[in-house]
Amino acid sequence: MDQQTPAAEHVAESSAHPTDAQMIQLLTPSGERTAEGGSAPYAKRVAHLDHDALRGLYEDMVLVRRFDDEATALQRQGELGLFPQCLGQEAAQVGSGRALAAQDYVFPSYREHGVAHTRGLDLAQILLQFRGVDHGGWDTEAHNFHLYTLVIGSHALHATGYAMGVQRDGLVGTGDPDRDTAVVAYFGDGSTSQGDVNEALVFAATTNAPVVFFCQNNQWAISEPTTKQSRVPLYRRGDGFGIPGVRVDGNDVLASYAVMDEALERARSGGGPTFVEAFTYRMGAHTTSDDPTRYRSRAEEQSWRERDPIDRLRKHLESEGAWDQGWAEQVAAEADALGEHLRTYVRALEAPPASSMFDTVYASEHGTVTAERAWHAEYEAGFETSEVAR
Amino acid sequence: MDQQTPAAEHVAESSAHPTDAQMIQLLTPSGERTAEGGSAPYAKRVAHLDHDALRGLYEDMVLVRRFDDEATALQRQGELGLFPQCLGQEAAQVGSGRALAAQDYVFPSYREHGVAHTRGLDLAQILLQFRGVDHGGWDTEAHNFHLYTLVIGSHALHATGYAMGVQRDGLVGTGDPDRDTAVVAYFGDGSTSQGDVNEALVFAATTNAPVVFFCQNNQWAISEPTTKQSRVPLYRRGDGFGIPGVRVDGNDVLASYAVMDEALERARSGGGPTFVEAFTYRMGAHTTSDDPTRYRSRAEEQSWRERDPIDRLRKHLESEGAWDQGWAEQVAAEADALGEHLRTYVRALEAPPASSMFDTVYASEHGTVTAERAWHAEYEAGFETSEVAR
Amino acid sequence: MSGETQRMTMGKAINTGLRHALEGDPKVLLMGEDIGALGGVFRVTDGLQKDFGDDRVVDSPLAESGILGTAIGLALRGYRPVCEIQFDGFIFPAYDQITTQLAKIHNRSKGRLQVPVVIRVPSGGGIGAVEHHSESPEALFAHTPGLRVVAPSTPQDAYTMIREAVASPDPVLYFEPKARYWDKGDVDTSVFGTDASRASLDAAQVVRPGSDVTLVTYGAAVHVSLKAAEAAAAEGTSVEVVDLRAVSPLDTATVAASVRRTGRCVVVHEAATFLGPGAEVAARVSEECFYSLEAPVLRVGAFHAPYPVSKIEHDYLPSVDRILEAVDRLLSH
Amino acid sequence: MSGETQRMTMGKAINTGLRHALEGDPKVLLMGEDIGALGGVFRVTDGLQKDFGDDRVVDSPLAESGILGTAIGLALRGYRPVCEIQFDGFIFPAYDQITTQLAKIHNRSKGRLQVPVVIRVPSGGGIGAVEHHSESPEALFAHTPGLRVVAPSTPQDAYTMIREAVASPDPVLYFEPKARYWDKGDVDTSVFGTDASRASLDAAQVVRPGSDVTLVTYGAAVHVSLKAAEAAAAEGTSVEVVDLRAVSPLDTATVAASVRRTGRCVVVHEAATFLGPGAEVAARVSEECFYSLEAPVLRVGAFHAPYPVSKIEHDYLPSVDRILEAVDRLLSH
Ligand SMILES: Cc1ncc(C[n+]2csc(CCOP(=O)(O)OP(=O)(O)O)c2C)c(N)n1
Ligand SMILES: Cc1ncc(C[n+]2csc(CCOP(=O)(O)OP(=O)(O)O)c2C)c(N)n1
Ligand SMILES: [Mg+2]
Ligand SMILES: [Mg+2]
Repeated sequence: MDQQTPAAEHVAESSAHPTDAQMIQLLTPSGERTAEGGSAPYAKRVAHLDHDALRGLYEDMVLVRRFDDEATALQRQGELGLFPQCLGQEAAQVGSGRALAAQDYVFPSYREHGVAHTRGLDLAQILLQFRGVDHGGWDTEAHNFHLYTLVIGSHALHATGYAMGVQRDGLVGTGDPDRDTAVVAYFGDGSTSQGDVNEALVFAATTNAPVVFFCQNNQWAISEPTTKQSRVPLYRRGDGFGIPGVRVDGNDVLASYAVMDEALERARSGGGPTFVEAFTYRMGAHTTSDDPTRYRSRAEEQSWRERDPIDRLRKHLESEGAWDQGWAEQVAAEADALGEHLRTYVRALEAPPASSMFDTVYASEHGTVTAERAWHAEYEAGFETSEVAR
Repeated sequence: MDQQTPAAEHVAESSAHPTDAQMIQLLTPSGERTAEGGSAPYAKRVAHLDHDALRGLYEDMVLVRRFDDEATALQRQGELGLFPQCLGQEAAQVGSGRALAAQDYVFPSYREHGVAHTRGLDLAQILLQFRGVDHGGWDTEAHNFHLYTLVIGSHALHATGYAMGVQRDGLVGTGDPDRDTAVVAYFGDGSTSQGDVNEALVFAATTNAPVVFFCQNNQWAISEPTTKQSRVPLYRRGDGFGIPGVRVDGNDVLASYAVMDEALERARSGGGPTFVEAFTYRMGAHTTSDDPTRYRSRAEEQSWRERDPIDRLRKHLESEGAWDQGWAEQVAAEADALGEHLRTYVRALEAPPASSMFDTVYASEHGTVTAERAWHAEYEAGFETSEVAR
Repeated sequence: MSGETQRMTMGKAINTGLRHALEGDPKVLLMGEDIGALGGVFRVTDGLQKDFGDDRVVDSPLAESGILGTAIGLALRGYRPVCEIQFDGFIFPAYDQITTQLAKIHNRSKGRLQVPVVIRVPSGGGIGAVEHHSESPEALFAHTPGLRVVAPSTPQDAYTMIREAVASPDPVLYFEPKARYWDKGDVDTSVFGTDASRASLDAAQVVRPGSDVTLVTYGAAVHVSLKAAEAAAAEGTSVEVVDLRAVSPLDTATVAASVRRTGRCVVVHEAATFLGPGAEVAARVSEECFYSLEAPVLRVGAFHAPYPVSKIEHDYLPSVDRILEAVDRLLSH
Repeated sequence: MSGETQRMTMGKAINTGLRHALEGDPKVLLMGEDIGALGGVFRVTDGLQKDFGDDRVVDSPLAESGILGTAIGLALRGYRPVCEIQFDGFIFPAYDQITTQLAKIHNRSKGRLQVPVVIRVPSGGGIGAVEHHSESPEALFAHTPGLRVVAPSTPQDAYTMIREAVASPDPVLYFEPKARYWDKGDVDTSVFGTDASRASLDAAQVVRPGSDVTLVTYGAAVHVSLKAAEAAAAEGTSVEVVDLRAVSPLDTATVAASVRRTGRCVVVHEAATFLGPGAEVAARVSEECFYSLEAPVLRVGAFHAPYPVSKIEHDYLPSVDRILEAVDRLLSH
């Protein structure tokens, strides 16, 4: 009986590295299909993915990685102020993102470039924020993809509230696959410590909101390992709130797809929230400002390079005979084109006019802003006048 | 395997009323000793409680109830601004409180009069706050009993931090029963929704702090039933944080003692935190300002009167032949004396001088306060002068 | 008096405003602790859950950040949540959501998104309550761009302003002077939607004309200011009282126009004086009316001390005596 | 220069101050996100975990309310926690603990309990950062009684003031002007504990004497104010610069003494002008120097808009040009 579980048992399963068998996995690190034990029921959720579809996932991941590379290079060249890579997390993001329906709505943190790609964003738009010319950068409603939220965990509540709105709109459990709607909050392992994330679990559970909490455990919150945030695996966080949890191999694009597919189905059909832990690894630095050599070993990083999610799918495609050199070259060319696009786009981005800072403080006219805008215009005009005068 | 638990199973066990068998129970509602199933291991923790000790617990509860009654009456008479009764929760509070060692430290919410009594407080001191003459009212260090904290949940973090201090002081796991120290945070069912309570679980689990989270589920947070806060029983909240949970019949003083005793022992010996849910009932209104007829039925209230924790122990004492009329009259007299003391004490409490508001804003001199205090003194003196002048 | 005018308490006026807002727009919903069957601890939402259902009048879990955070999500989905915070002192767990999210999402999205959330906060003191139940934290919100901060002082304004707050595309903190919930006044519900009504979230109002001194105030302090004005009148001093209604934006034009006439100004509020709204009023009036001021702008607010125990709260809050003392000081300058 | 004087950056000065505090009192401990092996994102705690152990330099879970709440508990147990908030914009999840608990426990306990917690906040803008990484929220704390709010502007003050903050029996918010972390200056560590040092949390300092105009400023804005003073000098205007050092308490005596001499005053800070610390300064100076002022007190702060995208942040922040414009306006009054 749960209520007499001794402390020891609770702590036994530590939050450190799980074995492959302790996660839902459909592709082994060497690229073979698998569906052992608890993973078995998930196999049917990827059964419809044919070679074309698998190649599509590969292409997605390659493009996202190129985006990461280019953005990092642009930052090094001084074109961006900062950039957070999703390097290593492509399978978790692309797999889960491709399971979404058009009407589903996503609340990302700040590292979900892979999900953004699956939502049809022109990834260049993500860079407006990191160029320092926009706080957001895209039309959220065109993609059902909310802006990046930098205050850790706060968007988990937005997602839950949004899902409560979906419920009120009558778009849960209608049985119509084009109408039933789920909402997803993406966040990291460190974020699970925030009060807001846990309150989101409270609200989601008690309202049975159609929301999926997709936690990418990339094992680091900047310099802090996951053990600083939890002493049990994060997929169990939902337990005490009445929210089912599942741990998936986040470097396995198929398993990430399947687990998300199940969670979304549960949400859309009225089954309520799910907490997904996608176990993965932040292969790069936290952001371009970070220096991981201060807190983790090269050996650790190296060991994860061997579990690279893109390589894994490539090996699988090869072993399936689905690897086609012509197609691969096409993908590479596409990636090159993306790179070119990003460089051109970013370099052309100009600073907005200074006066733009007053433009959208309020949606309705606000006296203080009106007065300050007027003062600022006069002040700026004064410079022009005095320059003319000279 | 936990990670594939379907949603249904998670929700199955609702947060509504558990059966007696689903709680640790050592005294049945009709006052018989029991120790079935999961309760069995707890029996040994109360084995040393002889008739004298049991009568002591009875006396405690009677005094605490008299305190409630008197304070409520004083409020009705306009002597207090407000009063929150602990009516119905005496067993949970006295049982758990009597398990504490002198060196343990308690962070109460605002309803822990029963615990206060076990910490040796003159209960009259609690009324300073409700009389509007003090924000606190007692010497916390003399009783290892912190002030009441009104901002729901915030003291759960104070307790955890305090416990982290105890660890640093080397007072965990020394094996010396007079030195090993535990810390307890008391809070209600509604409080579990606050981010702070959940963050406290994060900090306590990761630091393995010697803290017990003692949640009195009295089934109501003002007008909201526990189902508004959680869809699974609250004793499970710790699960996803790696903190063992246990549900005890909070109307059973022996079980409350035993469960707390175990949790304290775990904490003091280095076993880390425990989450206790004491299932009980708020037999009175939320506070004297509340009107429960607006949100719950008389029938419900009546059914809980039948589980009255004091009656339960009385029945047990009677069936044990440990009920002694002379002693009972002594207890009644003691309660009367307490009542008299409370009335006299409270009525004699005067408003502090207005200038006292400046006295303890800072521990060191602060210019703004110094200036305002001086202004205020002059202002007050002005009135005296002008009155003299007239 | 129009056919839609009724005499009612301020609490009832807000209740009526919420009722009309719920009737007028199916996207409006109320959220908060104990606002359903109980009707809120002040009964401001009395009867609304019964009439509109528990889907539109929602008893939330006991978590203010959760209430505000989910309200933001609902607003992003097209709803218009009106959140009740049970007491002023319990708004702070939601402070992050209000300050970093609610205030900024419109701006962050370059105007593409709106988050029309209203936060109702029974606030202020004088009711003999325990700690955290009597505070006036409006300055802690008014400093943050993106938020509107208002406080009605009459039943009419309470009605008008809650309607306008719900209709506003911007987030609005609506501070309800709880000590005045039981004050009665005429409420004309037909005013909503007129220009005068729309102005209620932006424009101050001269609520008592006078020529010697201007009292600038809002919310609960309007009442005590009017009493002080009356007492001053008895002693021959003509006091003008300006009810700001909004702390953000601050209608400095109306205030300055008054002070230019009177030459003297006292700001009165229940918030602590130090860095309280009166600091901004005093700074602006001192700047804009530099040549009209016969004496410095004075402020009568609470002291730089936590809200004290209730037995001495009236020494902490602005009182008729303290206001008159300030008026006297100005006149003897 | 004493033997204990060394030239170092402001970041290093704080690091040294923390090191000495850790050495001087075994009850001092540091808490925060990434302050251990990483040394904090600004490396202010660099090397301290290595030297003092992970029990005294603690990497906390990612939860600001948790950090402050447990710090309060530790303080109640006799420890002196120094908490690092990673960036200004991330202090708000801890706002409730700071405002309703930390600020009030001493008062709530009638002085029986002390909670000597220091909160270090790298703050202010000008470093080209993304949203939430450039803010100046000090007014949101200074309004709350029970808190001390300070900001050093030089390496010497950074050292002195962090030592005094840790030694203070009261909670102190210590805002570090992150844009100035790399500024170098002489630091005499022997000053700690002297009267001059003790005054650093309370008393403003004239950091540049002048006779025509007084600039009142603190933190990061001291730098730009000194540059403006220099530029003004080149044009023949003598500008006095007063570094407040503390926003709470505000040393109005030093400011008023200066303004009585110069007759003109501009307040400069990175916080938004509306209800910013300058509002209180302007209100007080206008009141206390009523007969000495030749012109109204002006304020140069950020605008009533969320901190903008970094490409235009220099238009948002006070600049030499904006300060000079204000000085010119005063002189032409
Ligand atoms: C409230 C808040 N506190 C601190 C930060 C600074 N910060 C940015 S990212 C980060 C670590 C996040 O870790 P995790 O949630 O695991 O996400 P990851 O970056 O690994 O994807 C921190 C501490 C922040 N953005 N918000
Ligand atoms: C942060 C905060 N929000 C709201 C309140 C108002 N309030 C006081 S008690 C209470 C209900 C508490 O319920 P529970 O935790 O179950 O404790 P109980 O009163 O039943 O003992 C509420 C909402 C508060 N004190 N603090
Ligand atoms: Mg991470
Ligand atoms: Mg309760």
